[in-house]
Amino acid sequence: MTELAVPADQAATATETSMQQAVNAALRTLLAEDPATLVFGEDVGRLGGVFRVTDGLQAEFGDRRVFDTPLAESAIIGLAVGLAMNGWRPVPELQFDGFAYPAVDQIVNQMARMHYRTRGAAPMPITLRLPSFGGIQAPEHHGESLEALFAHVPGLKVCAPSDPADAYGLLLQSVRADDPVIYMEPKARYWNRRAVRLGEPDLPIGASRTVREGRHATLVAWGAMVHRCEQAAELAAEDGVELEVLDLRWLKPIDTDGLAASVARTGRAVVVHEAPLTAGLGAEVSALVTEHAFASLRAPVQRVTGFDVPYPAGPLEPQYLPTVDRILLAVQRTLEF
Amino acid sequence: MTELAVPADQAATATETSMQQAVNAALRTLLAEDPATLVFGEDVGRLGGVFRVTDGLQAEFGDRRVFDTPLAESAIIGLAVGLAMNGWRPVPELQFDGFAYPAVDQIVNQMARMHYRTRGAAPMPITLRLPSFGGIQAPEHHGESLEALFAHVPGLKVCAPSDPADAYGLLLQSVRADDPVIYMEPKARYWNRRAVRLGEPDLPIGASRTVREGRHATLVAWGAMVHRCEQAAELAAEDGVELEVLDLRWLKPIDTDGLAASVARTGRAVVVHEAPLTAGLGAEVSALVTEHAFASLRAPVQRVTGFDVPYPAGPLEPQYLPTVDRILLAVQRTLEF
Amino acid sequence: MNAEEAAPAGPDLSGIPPELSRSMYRDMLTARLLDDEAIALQRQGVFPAYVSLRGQEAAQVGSAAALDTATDFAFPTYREMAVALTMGVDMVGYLASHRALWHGGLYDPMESRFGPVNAVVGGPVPHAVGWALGESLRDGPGCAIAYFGDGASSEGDVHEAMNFAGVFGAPVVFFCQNNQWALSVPVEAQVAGGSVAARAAGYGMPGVRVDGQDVAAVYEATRAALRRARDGGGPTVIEALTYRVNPHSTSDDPGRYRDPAEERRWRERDPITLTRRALERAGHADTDFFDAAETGARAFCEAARDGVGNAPHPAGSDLFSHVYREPTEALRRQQRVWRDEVGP
Amino acid sequence: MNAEEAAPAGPDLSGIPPELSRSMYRDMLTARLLDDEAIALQRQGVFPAYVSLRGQEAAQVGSAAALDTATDFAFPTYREMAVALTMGVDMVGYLASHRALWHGGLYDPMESRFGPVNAVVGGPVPHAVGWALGESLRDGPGCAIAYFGDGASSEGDVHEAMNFAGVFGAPVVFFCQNNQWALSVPVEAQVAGGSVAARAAGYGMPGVRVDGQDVAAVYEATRAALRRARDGGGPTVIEALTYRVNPHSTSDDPGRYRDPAEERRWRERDPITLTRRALERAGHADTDFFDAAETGARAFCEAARDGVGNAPHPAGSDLFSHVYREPTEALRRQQRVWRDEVGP
Ligand SMILES: Cc1ncc(C[n+]2csc(CCOP(=O)(O)OP(=O)(O)O)c2C)c(N)n1
Ligand SMILES: Cc1ncc(C[n+]2csc(CCOP(=O)(O)OP(=O)(O)O)c2C)c(N)n1
Ligand SMILES: [Mg+2]
Ligand SMILES: [Mg+2]
Repeated sequence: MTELAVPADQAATATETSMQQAVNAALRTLLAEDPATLVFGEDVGRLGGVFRVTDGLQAEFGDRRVFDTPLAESAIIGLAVGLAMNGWRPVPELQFDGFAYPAVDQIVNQMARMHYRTRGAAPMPITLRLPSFGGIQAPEHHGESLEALFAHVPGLKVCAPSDPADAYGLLLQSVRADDPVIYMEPKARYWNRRAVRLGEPDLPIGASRTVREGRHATLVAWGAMVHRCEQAAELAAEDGVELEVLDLRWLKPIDTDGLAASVARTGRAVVVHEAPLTAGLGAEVSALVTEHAFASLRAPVQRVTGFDVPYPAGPLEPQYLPTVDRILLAVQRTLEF
Repeated sequence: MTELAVPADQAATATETSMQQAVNAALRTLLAEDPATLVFGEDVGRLGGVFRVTDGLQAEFGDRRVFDTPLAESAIIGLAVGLAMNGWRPVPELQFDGFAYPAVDQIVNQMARMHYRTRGAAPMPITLRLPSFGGIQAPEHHGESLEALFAHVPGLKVCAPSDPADAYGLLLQSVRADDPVIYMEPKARYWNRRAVRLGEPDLPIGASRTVREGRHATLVAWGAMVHRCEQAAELAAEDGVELEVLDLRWLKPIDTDGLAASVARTGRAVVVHEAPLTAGLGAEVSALVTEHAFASLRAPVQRVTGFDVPYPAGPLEPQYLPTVDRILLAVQRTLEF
Repeated sequence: MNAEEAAPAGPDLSGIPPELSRSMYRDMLTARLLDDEAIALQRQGVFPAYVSLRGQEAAQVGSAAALDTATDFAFPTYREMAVALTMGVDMVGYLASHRALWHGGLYDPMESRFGPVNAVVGGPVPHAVGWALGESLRDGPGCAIAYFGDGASSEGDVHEAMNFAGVFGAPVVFFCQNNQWALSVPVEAQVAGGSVAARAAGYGMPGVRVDGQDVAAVYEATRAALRRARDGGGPTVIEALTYRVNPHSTSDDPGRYRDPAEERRWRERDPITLTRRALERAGHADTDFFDAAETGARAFCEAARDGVGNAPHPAGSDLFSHVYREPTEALRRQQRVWRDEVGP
Repeated sequence: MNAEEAAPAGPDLSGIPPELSRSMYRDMLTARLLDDEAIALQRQGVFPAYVSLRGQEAAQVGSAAALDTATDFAFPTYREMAVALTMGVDMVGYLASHRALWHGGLYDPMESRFGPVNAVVGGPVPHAVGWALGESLRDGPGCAIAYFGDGASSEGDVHEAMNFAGVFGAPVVFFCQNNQWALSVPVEAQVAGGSVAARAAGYGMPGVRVDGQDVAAVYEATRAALRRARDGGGPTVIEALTYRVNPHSTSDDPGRYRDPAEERRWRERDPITLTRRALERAGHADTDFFDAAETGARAFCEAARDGVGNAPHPAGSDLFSHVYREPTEALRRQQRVWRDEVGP
């Protein structure tokens, strides 16, 4: 399905785990450990979700804990808000990124600020699972990147895993957190397997992860673009350019210190995301880096992003999404600045 | 109503015009010049709008051209999309910023991309008027700043006037444009009068306006914050610091060249907005300035913004909104960097 | 329905325990006086704005009196002051919302089981369904009630909520106060078909229209709906026909859009007068009671007025206190900026 | 309603001009064969995915045949291939959407008066109301028709659209294909009360349930609704009871959620077989006609298949071409980046 080739060193073996399996396993762990946890959404029950992420959960935990809802995104989040106020720990799914838009009012005006509105009286431990981003040649509205929208909303926390281990750990963290979290699953990475151990979260909420160390420039990314940055770093290494790859993981709060520390070492940064350029989260990363590492910064932060156009149909997808080439060109620009 | 005092030099006189009057006059001009123009929304007809911005329009143009709708924001924008496809030029109003959230799906998934989706076949000349921003001690959801959300959406154009003359000119431009435009009216400035001539747009879509020239740093703002920047510049001038004040006017497209040219002269920039800091449009301005004026930049772009908290109730509003003091502190930081 | 069509006899209290009918009267009267105080506070500049419920006291008190405040939960919009009062909410905390001290009010919505003031028309209705579903998932005894207006019924959220409630059989009552106006738009230009109760059939649930000036009828209808919900019978829509006799809010000017004669006609069907007469007719109350009720209400209102007028402003640091239950370092940094540059 | 409850006799064509009944049959058959071709194209990897309308041909063709393609306008979702065909849409351009060449398809929606393919369930329904209102504002003759599913009926947009249509008396037909399933969710877990048509009464408009396998009944119901709308009678809801006999899409696996016996029962009420029998019974068509229809349909489908298979990929620069009608310099700059770093 995905247009990203599985690198040879990650070829599937029997013991390896895909992100889709990792999320499923995390949900199983969470449903088992806390009887207040509920999983619901469109087609998550009997079908097990269009990506089979909730496969088997209804059979295992029953249709009171894992259930299908009618097709209405706003009500799904509204339902979660009411359930949370009655002591539950809801983990709703919205089927695709582009279908989160009908729920934006309930997300922004209700879920994100109910705790604030009630001066902390109303608990709001909701984790919204949102299959996100592009790269799978899907129909319209199935390839959107909403992180900039959500990161701007006070009261929300936002994360996006880039591999199965993080998918597992970040979901445990998100659901156990007593605040609303938007958990964005990169669809394009659902089926890529890695030999990883699924375990407890390794770092606190808000911490980034250095995927690869390097000294000439820092690549900053999240979700599926982390893997693409790794590919770029691999190629650059052949030319002796050592790129650090930082997986932001948390898009709110952003790990400002981690970002600044890396750029303080490398002096250069390139941020990569799928969303359109203007007012994308890359702008925030650029601003933060400039604010916190200005003295070390030897070139303006480069942004390699989708263009300011609606997410296109299949054949145009590779022309829209940041390519390894574009990342390397940006690296070159920053090195030659 | 507004907590911004009317400066003495702008005290009301009989011939002066408020922004509320300017918008009303622009709508009158537009309804008169093009019989395809329609004005509709909640309470815009008989009542003339909660801010009286549409006052008298229904009486003058009839209830086919100016009409009330039921209370449903998503349908208001959906209605506009259908009307546009049938040859009309809709100018819907959503009553307050915070009530645009229920319409986000129709705005993002439909209005913004119908032209693209149909490869240019379907005309989409819709101007969404949105009373916006804070500063009037209003109830919850009546003080939101959605520009970052809208500026991120491919297919939209976004503007925010800061004074009556611009309100008039920008609205003519927005409604005459054959693309969807979000026109954000700063409520806090509705009643401030200026002796201005209401006339044809002076500059093309996307052009910023230099409100005040200066050479030590550039203040960048839009909407009600332009006036606050002017106040800051006034005070700074007393200390011999000459601040340039740039009114962005268009938040998409942003006047990158104008920004870069100003900062190339001043070497320093402070961007001011009401919205929360993280992933606000200030980040985009900061990134653009850094990208296009890095060599001239003598300090990181400073952001003076609302905090990452839900827009607060009345007494906390002055603590949340950027103050003249905070702007001047940022200027000082950038000068001393 | 217009003012005249309603039963002229007024409330029939024969099915209502005398003590309950008296306490409903007391709550209605108190709400009326408190509403007057609130309007006065707005005129004095203490409140930036206020939304009056005058005329809707029977609809609010009658429905709220049917709730079991130990188990049920009410989800208000912004005009439900008399519901709050009836449920025993701290009224200083409630009015604090109108003094703009805190958007959601300063009472504890979880303890009082009366949700925070919510300015999004239609927005809290799905919460009521979620809360109710949550109750039935644990086989709990509680019901939820969602308060919303005729205008709110146009919002997609109300439809989605009703459909969810129907599908899940959730123990929830959709209580629409059809006060004939949504700001400047009359119900006939708002509600296609003219009746919110009539929508219920389309979701396979009962829809009841009730005279919203008749506190007994409202109480009975709500009680029946709650009983049905508690017995596993699922949701009900109740549409209480009433009237917003005052402007939409203190900033509004109804002279622009409606005939004062209509207001006058409805003022004549004042629910408090009707209830008082019914109490007298039923022999449930005498002059002493009415005098005491008025004295008590006045004392209550004065205390609430003084309480809200003297309530301190929130601390500037409260901007940051409740954003998260588990605060982030990023927000703490911003709080430090605030402390250094603005506050405390 | 299940398969058996429907009238076993099949369509009664007595009220339908023979030529029309024949052309409806031709369209249904062509749609069926084209649907098969599309599924094959998906299996061959030409289409990334496809959503089959098999079983819904009578609902789609019968309703579309009632439209006046000179004045009316149809707003589809994503499963309305047979509506497009009946309205004379360029089918290569239509199928291009499924080949992912362009999300909205490559036909001209304004000229064909069949809106772009729209993947947002419920999303286009308010557009139909806007279009219809626009028509009545200029006293035009046209009507709009909105196609949506049983699942879509749960969305707030559908409610808001129906309410708007009722309030404005807009000339629009809400045509719901209740195919019993919304992906994996059966109608009883989706539509509270069980009937989308029953919602209509709550908006003060007629709601009609019609056997969606009966092309004549669908045609008559749609024609009546359009006539009513054209005469100023306002909107109508039509619910055509039909069945999605194939998986939701080529990526779906209905074995996980429904009983194949149910599919089989509905396959036996195949609308094309029923229509063929009815044509024979009515003496509207003979073997020659059926042979010719099949030959014609096959030729049409082969041409469409080859056309869409051979259609060129969109140019990379098309990413930028239609974002605005009045392009911005900012976007032109990005296009230059694209040209330098990616394309053409
Ligand atoms: C979603 C939303 N849209 C618009 C508004 C602005 N607004 C506030 S009250 C009101 C009218 C509400 O009418 P109704 O639901 O009948 O309640 P009432 O005021 O009559 O009690 C409007 C349009 C809002 N608060 N929320
Ligand atoms: C707003 C929205 N939410 C979710 C989806 C994902 N989705 C696509 S089709 C579908 C089921 C639709 O069911 P129905 O409306 O009955 O139409 P049918 O597929 O049966 O024709 C879902 C959930 C979507 N396309 N749009
Ligand atoms: Mg009302
Ligand atoms: Mg269906």
